[in-house]
Amino acid sequence: MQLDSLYQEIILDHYRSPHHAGLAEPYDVEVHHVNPSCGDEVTLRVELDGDTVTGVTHHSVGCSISQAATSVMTDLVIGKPVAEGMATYEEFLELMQGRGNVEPDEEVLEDGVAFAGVAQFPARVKCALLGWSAWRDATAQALAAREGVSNG
Amino acid sequence: MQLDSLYQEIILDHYRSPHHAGLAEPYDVEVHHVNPSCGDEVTLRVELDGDTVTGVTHHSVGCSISQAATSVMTDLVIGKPVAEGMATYEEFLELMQGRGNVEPDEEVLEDGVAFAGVAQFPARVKCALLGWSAWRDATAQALAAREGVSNG
Amino acid sequence: MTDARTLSSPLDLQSVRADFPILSRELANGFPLTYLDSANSSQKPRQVVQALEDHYLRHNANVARAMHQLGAEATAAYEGGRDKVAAFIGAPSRDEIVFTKNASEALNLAAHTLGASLKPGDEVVISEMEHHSNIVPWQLACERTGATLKWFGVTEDGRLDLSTIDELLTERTKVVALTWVSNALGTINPIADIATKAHAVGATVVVDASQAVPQFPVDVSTLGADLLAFTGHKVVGPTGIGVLWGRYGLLASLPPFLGGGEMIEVVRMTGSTYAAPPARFEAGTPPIAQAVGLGAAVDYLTGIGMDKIAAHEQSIVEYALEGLKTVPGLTILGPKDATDHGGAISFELDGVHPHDVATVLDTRGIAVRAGHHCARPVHERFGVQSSTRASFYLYTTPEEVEALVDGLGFVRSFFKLA
Amino acid sequence: MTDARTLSSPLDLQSVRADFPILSRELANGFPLTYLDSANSSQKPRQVVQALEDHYLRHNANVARAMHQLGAEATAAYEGGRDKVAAFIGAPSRDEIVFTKNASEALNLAAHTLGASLKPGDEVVISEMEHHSNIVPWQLACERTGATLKWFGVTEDGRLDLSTIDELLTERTKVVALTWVSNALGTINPIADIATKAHAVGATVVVDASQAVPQFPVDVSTLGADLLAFTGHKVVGPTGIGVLWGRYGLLASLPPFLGGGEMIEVVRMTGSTYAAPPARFEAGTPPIAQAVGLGAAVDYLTGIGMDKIAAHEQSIVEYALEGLKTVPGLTILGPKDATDHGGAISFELDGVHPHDVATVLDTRGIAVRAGHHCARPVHERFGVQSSTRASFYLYTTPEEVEALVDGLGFVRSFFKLA
Ligand SMILES: Cc1ncc(COP(=O)(O)O)c(C=O)c1O
Ligand SMILES: Cc1ncc(COP(=O)(O)O)c(C=O)c1O
Repeated sequence: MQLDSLYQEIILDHYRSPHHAGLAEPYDVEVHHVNPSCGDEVTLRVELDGDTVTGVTHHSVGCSISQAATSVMTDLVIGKPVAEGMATYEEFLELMQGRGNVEPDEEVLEDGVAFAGVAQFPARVKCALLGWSAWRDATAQALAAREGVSNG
Repeated sequence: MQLDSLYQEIILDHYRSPHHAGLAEPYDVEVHHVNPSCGDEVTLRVELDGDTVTGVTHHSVGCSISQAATSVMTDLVIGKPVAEGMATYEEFLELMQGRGNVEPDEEVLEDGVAFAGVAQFPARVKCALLGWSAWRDATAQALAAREGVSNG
Repeated sequence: MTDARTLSSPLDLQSVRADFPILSRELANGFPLTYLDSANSSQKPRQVVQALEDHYLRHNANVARAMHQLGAEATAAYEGGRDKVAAFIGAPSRDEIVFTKNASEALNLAAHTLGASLKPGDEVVISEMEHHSNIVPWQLACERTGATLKWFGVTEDGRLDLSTIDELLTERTKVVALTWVSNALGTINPIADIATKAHAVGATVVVDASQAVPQFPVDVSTLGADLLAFTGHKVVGPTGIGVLWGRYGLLASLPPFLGGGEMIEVVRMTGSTYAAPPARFEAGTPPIAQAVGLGAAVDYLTGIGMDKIAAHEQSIVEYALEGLKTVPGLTILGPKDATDHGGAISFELDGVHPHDVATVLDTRGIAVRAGHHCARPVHERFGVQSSTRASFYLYTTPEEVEALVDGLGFVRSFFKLA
Repeated sequence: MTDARTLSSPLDLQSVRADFPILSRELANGFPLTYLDSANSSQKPRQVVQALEDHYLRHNANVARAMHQLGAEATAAYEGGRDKVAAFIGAPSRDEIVFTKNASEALNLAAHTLGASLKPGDEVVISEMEHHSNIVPWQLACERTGATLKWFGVTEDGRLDLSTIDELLTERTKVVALTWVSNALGTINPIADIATKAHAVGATVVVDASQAVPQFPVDVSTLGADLLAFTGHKVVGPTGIGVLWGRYGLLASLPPFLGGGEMIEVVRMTGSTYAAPPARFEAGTPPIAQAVGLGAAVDYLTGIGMDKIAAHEQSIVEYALEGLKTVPGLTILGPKDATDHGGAISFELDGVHPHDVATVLDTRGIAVRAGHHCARPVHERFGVQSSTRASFYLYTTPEEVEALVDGLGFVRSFFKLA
């Protein structure tokens, strides 16, 4: 349980100036996710163009880990196909649940590798996943809504 | 825990031919009491004349202890002032809760002394009290109803 | 002494019994304990009590909300209990396991949350052999909503009367709530078949598995139930915990039941939103240590093997049915042979009230249950007010069954029937 | 190290701490445990765990319904727990003690049963400083019945805002449900005075005493409450048990809540009648071992002396308030002096999110809580999303408070604020 492995400089940087913060127009879907056990909240908007994530913006209230993780997530998914974003999520999830035994792939996770230390603080894993769960939910809703339209 | 102290001959006699069994007319109040944990049931009717218990009849379904205790109770209260019956109840209750350390007074409890052994079987104490609780409830209701009339 | 017969059981009973210290207790008058009341509550192995002790003295803290090391340990222990229970009953997902305080709360949770969409004209179908905990919640739900309660009858030999099933299950039927194994008769009901018919008319199937989960391997993924309840203290686990399993899609569609900490998403004075299952249904501090103990309990049963426990139960019931049939004046309530028969047998003894049977047996250290066993309607069905019940578990020996049979002989002679 | 100050406490802390083995645990990196999260859940003394162990391994059986020797022992043990709890809170009768699974169930029981007679136009009054468990049940009851939820606000210094009491409490007010001690702010509320006013308009008074019963002597016979809830795990007792105390006359007038075994009188398929309190409200197998453990817990506290525990809490809170005021950038939420202040202090540290405060403290073995502590509305009231909370109990030492204060200094330096 080393503090410096949790609070890497990259994390504190994202926390101090989160990327894609502030809710932007236009957007396809907005969701509000909460970590009920601690109260962290994120409001998140996604915009898709076909199968590509064109925009993700957020307004977050929460700890350094949840805010930084949301910020890093936006960098990782914007401009990518939805499927690639989902695959990145799976890899991030594996890292978080690995209790420190998973070697992160910097090619895929970029700044996300800084969260490797979080896996040793089980109580904080949920913080790191909050933004991701909001993005996954919003994206799924956006895809479903489009299907509804194209089928309807 | 001696069986013979529980199942005294007097108890088995009352069980085999309970006194004042069969619901009689007329009556002032009828109550139905149940021992929910084992299912024993008694329907009991009381008739008062002034402050005197003139009639108690019952229909009981239950074990030897509950049926015999109800039978003995009718003998103890019929023809007596309500207050005396209540006092007898208190004495019987003390015996039941005494865990075998209370010496019963045969003058007061008559056949009821046979239940002294029940006090050593905590699970059966409720059985011995079922008929008494029905009688006390019915009598209280009868008195209350009369007050209501004389005041009203 | 009855003639010695043989029992074929896959269990090493002596080593099983060594795990349960209470079974070596000596009772009044020097009699050893003969515990034949496991359908009421099972005994606990040392392993379960040690898990509780270790948890309280080394890892105790509140869960979820606590962010410190002890909190993480307690959370892992509590959620580990959920994982173990999920695996034990074959739940496709750990999030399908809701911890309650007992089976009764689980069934009330089902009746309240399914009840929220009931209306006059709707029907709820139960049976005459239910435990009160699977009757009263539905009576109350029907009172609240104006829905109608219907029920399967019971045949003379103690089976569900399925001859009326096509009249009973109609498009008005919204819920079918049935016990898998009757705690009073021992009957094992054909849940999967009934569930298929219930689903065909669009009803939700609730199974009271309080007497099933202790006795044989359960796989909810193939059973056909939508919700299933059982209780910790009957599976060698602690009191104070029960389980409601539910198909995730169904759970996610149900409204909350109890409100409070942990079950919420956002609380504002003007209104609140609720967490996803299972948290939605776990208001307040959950039975943390009890989930740890229940986890240890199912680990223990799995270690022994639920298939072996089922085989043992089957043998011992057969053995007991045979033995009881030798007692003059004894009538068995419910199925008289061991086919589809769980580990409980209720009976009447001519001329002696069940409480008196139980008390006389108790003076010889033999613990059985007397009364209606929280199943008054099925007793009424058979025209009796109460019965005596002997019930068996993985630690029950043939010698204990012999002690019962001999004890019943003594009861008869004590009451001058023999 | 902060300058050593003195604490005047009537407790022999070393001997108290010796009863709680977990307090000598070593955590990660060799730090000893500094447990400052007792308002979340208290630690357990050996005596409580031994009572559980002895019960499970020697006296375990179901209660009430079991007529054998073990059943009698288990029943005496369970009902003995009820006697002890009744005496502990000054209940005039043991029948006024209902065992639930936690305080949240007790409050839901109150909201459901009192809720049964609410109708549109009726009002329920709570406060902005309630725990979610005393908010959500009333929100749900109002949704079910069409009654209106109102609430006391909270003043800038964290007290109930009683300036609006005469507008709030009117003849429309049917229920006033308030916390005695705020788990978030530590505020002790003047329950007796408010109860008098509430009774004057004919309202029923429900008190959430979850943080009160652990901390000072409670006498329900003089308090003025009609119903009062608390939870076992915060009074050094087990998880899985809570208590609802109620005036007997009121309890007897309330409809049942959960249905099932034990709470009934007669069950027929066509309808059921219900037992008298407390059984009416205890459906299913109750938390038997937990009641035994809770009995041992209140015995333990009584042995130490609740008056001494209250005096110790008072000293340690005063000590902690002083210490925390020396930390730069620290703002205390709620009352800033020790008058009418329970053993919990929440605070903000400028520039560091509470979760980060808690995590950094945790790496030094210091366990505090971060978040909204299941009291989101009062955080919103103060314009914050969350806070850090340190809470104390009979085993808390001044050295632990010093460790917290030093730890907060380290937090500031770690985040480069100092
Ligand atoms: C003031 C208050 N009320 C209610 C509760 C709920 O108690 P439980 O979680 O045991 O139901 C708590 C503790 O969490 C509390 O602090
Ligand atoms: C068939 C059945 N259902 C429900 C229950 C209720 O379980 P609990 O008392 O643990 O709530 C029992 C046991 O008492 C039972 O045997």
